[in-house]
Amino acid sequence: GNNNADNGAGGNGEEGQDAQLQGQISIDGSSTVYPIAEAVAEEFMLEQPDVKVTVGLSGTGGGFEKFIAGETQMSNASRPIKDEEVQGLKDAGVDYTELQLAYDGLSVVVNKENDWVDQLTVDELKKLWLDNGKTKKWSDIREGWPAEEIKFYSPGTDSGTFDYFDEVILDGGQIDKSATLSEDDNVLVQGVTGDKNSIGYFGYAYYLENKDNLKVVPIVNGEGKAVTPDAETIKSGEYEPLSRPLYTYVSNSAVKEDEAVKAYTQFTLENAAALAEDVGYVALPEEEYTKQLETIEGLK
Amino acid sequence: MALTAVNTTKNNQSVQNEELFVYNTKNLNLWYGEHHALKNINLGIKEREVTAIIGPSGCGKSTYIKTLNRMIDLVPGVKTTGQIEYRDRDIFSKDFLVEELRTRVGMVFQKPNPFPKSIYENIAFGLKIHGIKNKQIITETVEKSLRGAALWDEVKDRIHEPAYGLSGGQQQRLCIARCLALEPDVILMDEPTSALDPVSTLKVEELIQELKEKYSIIIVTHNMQQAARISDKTAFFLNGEVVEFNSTDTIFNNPADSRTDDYISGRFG
Amino acid sequence: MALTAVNTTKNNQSVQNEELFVYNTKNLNLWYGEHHALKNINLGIKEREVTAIIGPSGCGKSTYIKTLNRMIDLVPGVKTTGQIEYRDRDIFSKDFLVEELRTRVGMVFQKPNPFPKSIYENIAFGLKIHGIKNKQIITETVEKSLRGAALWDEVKDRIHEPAYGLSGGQQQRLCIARCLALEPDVILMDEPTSALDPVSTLKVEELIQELKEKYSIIIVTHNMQQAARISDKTAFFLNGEVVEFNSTDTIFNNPADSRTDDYISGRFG
Amino acid sequence: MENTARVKSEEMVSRIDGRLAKNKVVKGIFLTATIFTSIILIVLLYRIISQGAPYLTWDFFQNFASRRPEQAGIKAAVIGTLWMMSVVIPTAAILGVGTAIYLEEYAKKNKLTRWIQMNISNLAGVPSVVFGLLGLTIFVRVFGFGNSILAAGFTMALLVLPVVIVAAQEAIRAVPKELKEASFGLGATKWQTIYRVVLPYAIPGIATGSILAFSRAIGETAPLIVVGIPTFVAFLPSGYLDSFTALPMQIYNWTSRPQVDFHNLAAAGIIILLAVLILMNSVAVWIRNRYQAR
Amino acid sequence: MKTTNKELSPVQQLLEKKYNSGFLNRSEKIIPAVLFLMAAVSVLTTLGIVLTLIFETITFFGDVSIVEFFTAKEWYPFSGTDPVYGIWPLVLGTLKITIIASLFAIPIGLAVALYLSEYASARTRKIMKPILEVLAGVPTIVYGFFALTFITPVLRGIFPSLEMFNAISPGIVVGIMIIPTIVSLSEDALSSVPESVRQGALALGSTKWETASKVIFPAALSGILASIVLGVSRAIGETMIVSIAAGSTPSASLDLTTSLQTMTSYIVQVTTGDAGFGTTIYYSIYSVGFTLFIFTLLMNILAQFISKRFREEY
Ligand SMILES: Nc1ncnc2c1ncn2[C@@H]1O[C@H](COP(=O)(O)OP(=O)(O)OP(=O)(O)O)[C@@H](O)[C@H]1O
Ligand SMILES: Nc1ncnc2c1ncn2[C@@H]1O[C@H](COP(=O)(O)OP(=O)(O)OP(=O)(O)O)[C@@H](O)[C@H]1O
Ligand SMILES: [Mg+2]
Ligand SMILES: [Mg+2]
Repeated sequence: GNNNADNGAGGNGEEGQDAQLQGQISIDGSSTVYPIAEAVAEEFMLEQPDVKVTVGLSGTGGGFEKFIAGETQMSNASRPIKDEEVQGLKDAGVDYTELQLAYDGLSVVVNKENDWVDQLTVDELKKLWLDNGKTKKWSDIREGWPAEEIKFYSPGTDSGTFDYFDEVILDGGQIDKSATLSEDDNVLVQGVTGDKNSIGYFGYAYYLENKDNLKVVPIVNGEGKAVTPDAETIKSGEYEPLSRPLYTYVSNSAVKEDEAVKAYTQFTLENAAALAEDVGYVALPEEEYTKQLETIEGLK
Repeated sequence: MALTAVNTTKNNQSVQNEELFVYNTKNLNLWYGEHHALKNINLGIKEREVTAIIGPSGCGKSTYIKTLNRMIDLVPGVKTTGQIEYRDRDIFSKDFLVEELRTRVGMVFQKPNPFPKSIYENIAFGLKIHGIKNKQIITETVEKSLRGAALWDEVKDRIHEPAYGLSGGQQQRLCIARCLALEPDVILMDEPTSALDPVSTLKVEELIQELKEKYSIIIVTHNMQQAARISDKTAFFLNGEVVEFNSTDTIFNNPADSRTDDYISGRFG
Repeated sequence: MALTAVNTTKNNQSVQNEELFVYNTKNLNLWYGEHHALKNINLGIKEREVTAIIGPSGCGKSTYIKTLNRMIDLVPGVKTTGQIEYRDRDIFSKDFLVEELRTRVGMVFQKPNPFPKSIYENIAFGLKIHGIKNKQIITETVEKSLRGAALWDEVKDRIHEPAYGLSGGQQQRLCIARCLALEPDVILMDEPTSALDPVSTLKVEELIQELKEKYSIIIVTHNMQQAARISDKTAFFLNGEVVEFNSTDTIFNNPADSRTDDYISGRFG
Repeated sequence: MENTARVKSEEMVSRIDGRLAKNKVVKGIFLTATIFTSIILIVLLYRIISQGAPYLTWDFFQNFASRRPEQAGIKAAVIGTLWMMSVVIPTAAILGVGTAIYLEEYAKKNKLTRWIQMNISNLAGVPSVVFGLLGLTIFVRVFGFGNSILAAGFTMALLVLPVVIVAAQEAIRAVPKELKEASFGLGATKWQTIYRVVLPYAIPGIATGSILAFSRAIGETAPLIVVGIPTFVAFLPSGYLDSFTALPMQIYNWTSRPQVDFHNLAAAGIIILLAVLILMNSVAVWIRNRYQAR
Repeated sequence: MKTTNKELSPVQQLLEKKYNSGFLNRSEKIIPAVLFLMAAVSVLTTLGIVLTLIFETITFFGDVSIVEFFTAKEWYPFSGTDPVYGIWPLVLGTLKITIIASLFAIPIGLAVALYLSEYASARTRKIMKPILEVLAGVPTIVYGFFALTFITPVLRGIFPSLEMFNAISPGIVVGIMIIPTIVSLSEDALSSVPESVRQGALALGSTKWETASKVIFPAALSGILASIVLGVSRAIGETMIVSIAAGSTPSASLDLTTSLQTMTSYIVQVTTGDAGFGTTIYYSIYSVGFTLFIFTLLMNILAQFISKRFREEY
């Protein structure tokens, strides 16, 4: 990173338009965060064509591996960093800053022909998904529901989505062992669409794209209100506990030493809100971005 | 001697004095694409005779003999007109299956082409595909055929070894044996002895003499002496045409066409 | 005639009456694995003579001739003892590169083996690998060699067409031409005419007579007449041994060994 | 005895109908299998083409990736794949044919050779993901190529190498020994014989087998993911140590996006990928015809 | 005629010069060494793979007992409470897919190869082979979605009890994917059997089928086996199709109608997923990779053994 910008770090949220930066920025990590990162990179390169940004999708863990090895300056994550990774970064001497970019609302969906499920509580969700060693029927969950065997569709156990669901719904317990797991949310969409007695959950964007073929289930939140996921309810925090933040981790030294990385990080925070919504995620409240921007400014 | 051979023809056929053709070729023409390789061939081949086909390289001998059992079908782009009758059946007709034709008409090729199998399996092959499963019959036939091809003594201790370990000459004799195993009606031979030494050649020639008691044999040869020694009739081919076809005696001693004479006496070129 | 040939040897060699050997084989033994294929061969082959090697199939003729230019090296598991000298140089010695040996000693094989290239390229091949790039020399040599092999007239219009389009006989003559192109000192021929018709055979035989003015020729043949016609010396092989080696006249008319007599007169079996 | 012979012959002939019927049935089965396979493949292709064809606009070729499907293009991936293949093909072809020549023509038939041989055919079966792990360790890290064209190209070359070797060996083995003899007989050295006789004769076979292998390299995703090839690259590489992206990465990413438009773009990407394959195959067919010996 | 050595033809003069200038160029000696080095690359590759896998595998077995790895009947590495690492369900998943794919692809592949080499016209062959070769390069994700969105619904139409994710549909599609490999390489092996051998059989009155099955096929057997081994290896190593269409549920049941996970799809799941770097799960992929490696090794040893027994020279 040799670059020549001197005023690229305007604190007012406007980029230094006259400064043409150069350099290379490598970003890798979660495929869930990828669409946002791609959008940011795309926009950024319109303004700074000489900064070559690349975005990969090696998964959160794979991204951290590269981040630790110093091969990337930014690492996308669909879950908070894990202890092992913190340790790895420490051993490698990499200081980092955690940034939140957007929310994803995990959407619980059932088949279009399912006319009995109107809403679910967290407890019901837990009862549904937690493994009890037996096959479950709808009637086991709530009286009056049909005595048909439930088919479960869940993101792969190695995904941040699963991790989050497991944590907030199952308290880290074992997911129903009969559940069909798949790495690809599109594949889950297919599964739920094809099975009348199915239930599944996945990222909000996937529900949004397929809402004509699926029925989304309102989830009863802490205040006892059944909430359907949408941009409003996710952003406001009303849709809980199933909305989760998406992260990116940036190397402090890269920000400090490389004007391009710094400019890029600021650009990310300034534009994440709009771009996230563009690709099907939900923006954080405005002040979250401002706060994080200040943190970056502080990295001198 | 040639004439006596004709007279030995068995009288299980009703009309004895009528010409008895195993093969009757009528106005046969053949093209390889544009190349007119056989021109208006007319040949009647008698039962239980040895018919030799001679002629310079490239004159169409192999082509003709391959047409007789329709091996020529395998060459793409070949066109034929005219007729060939095998025992009064049109070999090009739909009703006459090539498989039947080729079972009745054995063939020995110019280049030895044993199967990549053991010596035994090479000979048993023909029997097996024709549904003969009796082990004893097969083993007997293998021995008989190998003896017939003057090969038995050389290979009897290793008939279960790969045929490709044999020398060129041995391989060719194996191919003859393979063909004999099916005891065909007619045997086509395309220079069968060109890879054999005189001793084996002699044996095969003797064999041919013996075989003609039972079979009709058509043999392509470059060896004039051989043609003279073993054949009853000789056809002389030149540039895809039959210049002369007559008893071997006549062809060699009193040819009608001067070109035949030239070729036979080595003046031809 | 055989003796006159020897006398035509030019006197650019100092000692004229000393035996002048191009090849001198001393106590050669050869095994294919366990199989003892050549047994204690001793043969002196004179310059500018045609030496014929005859013997029944499997007696080791091809093996011997392949040893002379060390083509036998290509067969795995072959073991030799004894010595072969080519113009007083031990062909098995490290100093004598097989490539040089094989360039000086041409070879024509039993089965025609043209390269899958054009006729022209087949003959140019040898020149090119030896670094001869001059187009004019190549073209001249191609024509000369084809003429030498009595093939020019037949192929002159299509020398840039694939060699595989030629008939068997034509292919073999092409292989002879290919070998002639390098103008070797000695030419080894393993039944070179067994795939040729008499006319071509005659031409090749004439050619051999002509070539021996310049080259020494060793020829394996099954054709006794051929050996008698063209060779000065004849070696009779049997079961891997040299039974008799003498002037062709002597071998054919007055053999010392009764087995030779038996073989030549066709009584052998 | 004469009689038994005749009877035998008639008996044989009498069985011909049955054998022919069998032949016909078998041929029918084979033909059905061929048609069945063709139909499946046609369905597969039809689905891809009908889905992707409308998206094959000029912009699609001209644009880099974008979050907006209507603006997204495949330029970086196509160019990147071509760059990568320009590493894979020569590397794998030279190493593969070289190894095959060594094994077929030079190596003694001893334990070491057999062991090398064994090792090659085993490598052919090692899953591509594992090659990805290898590439990551060796090329990206140890050699320090980073996630560059060179690193990915070498990884892919190693992945396809065993197939190229095996194909080349088979082709070399199929060269008639008479031809080699002819060449040696003219005093050609071993290498001249190999170079001028064996290789030209074997090239059609080598080309066929290698094309299969190279096709595989073009379509492989897993090793690229593991090596860490980025997906979003909005510039063209200018050297072999530059970052790049490749067609399967882009396609893979598009298929996993929620928006249907991206799925259609993926189909369009697949069409491009097939077009690249067809181009490569045409080259192979051309080589095959040019050198066709038989 | 020209009889003395003094009157050499131009060709002889040039050759004579060559003899005197030393016949061999150095390349004859260097080339074998260079070629040997090339051959060494593939050995080094194996070595690299083994080393890459083995260190991380050892780390993994520091956390998980090797006995559990081979004897436990469950594979639940993600369970927060008590992760179980028993490789069997993954092996079983791989076996299911491989067997179904082989049962589907080997007969069909060989049938197509035999059709093309023994029955079809030269033109058909010329058209079909390149097409098949192109299809061999279709990215496997495409086959994956083909399985999920086409084959599975078709099969479910016939067998309603079939689940959305199952072994049969991806098994068949993996089979479809390896058919081009088997066809193309087998066809090469079949058509390299010399024509004269084919003629020998036909001249004895054998039908095409008899010629093909009794002579050509055995003669080409070693090449055919090689193509099958390669195809089956690809089936074992196939990742994307299985990840997409078979689900990712490690299952120890023999049921073919339910979701499963293979060794490869587990590796890809973890490498593309969000598991933490340096965790036991992360190292587990190396142990699975190593198992997979041993697996393909065993299969190859078997194939070598078979091919040695059936090799016919021609
Ligand atoms: N497959 C083919 N395609 C085109 N032309 C061919 C083919 N086979 C043979 N010919 C040509 O047809 C003519 C006759 O060939 P054929 O092989 O019948 O000759 P032949 O008399 O058997 O010669 P030889 O004595 O050399 O075996 C030759 O000119 C030959 O070049
Ligand atoms: N590569 C080989 N391996 C083992 N044995 C062989 C090999 N080549 C030839 N032989 C054997 O060595 C002996 C001599 O064979 P050779 O080919 O020299 O005979 P030949 O005299 O040329 O016969 P022909 O007249 O049939 O060509 C034969 O018994 C043969 O079976
Ligand atoms: Mg012929
Ligand atoms: Mg011989």
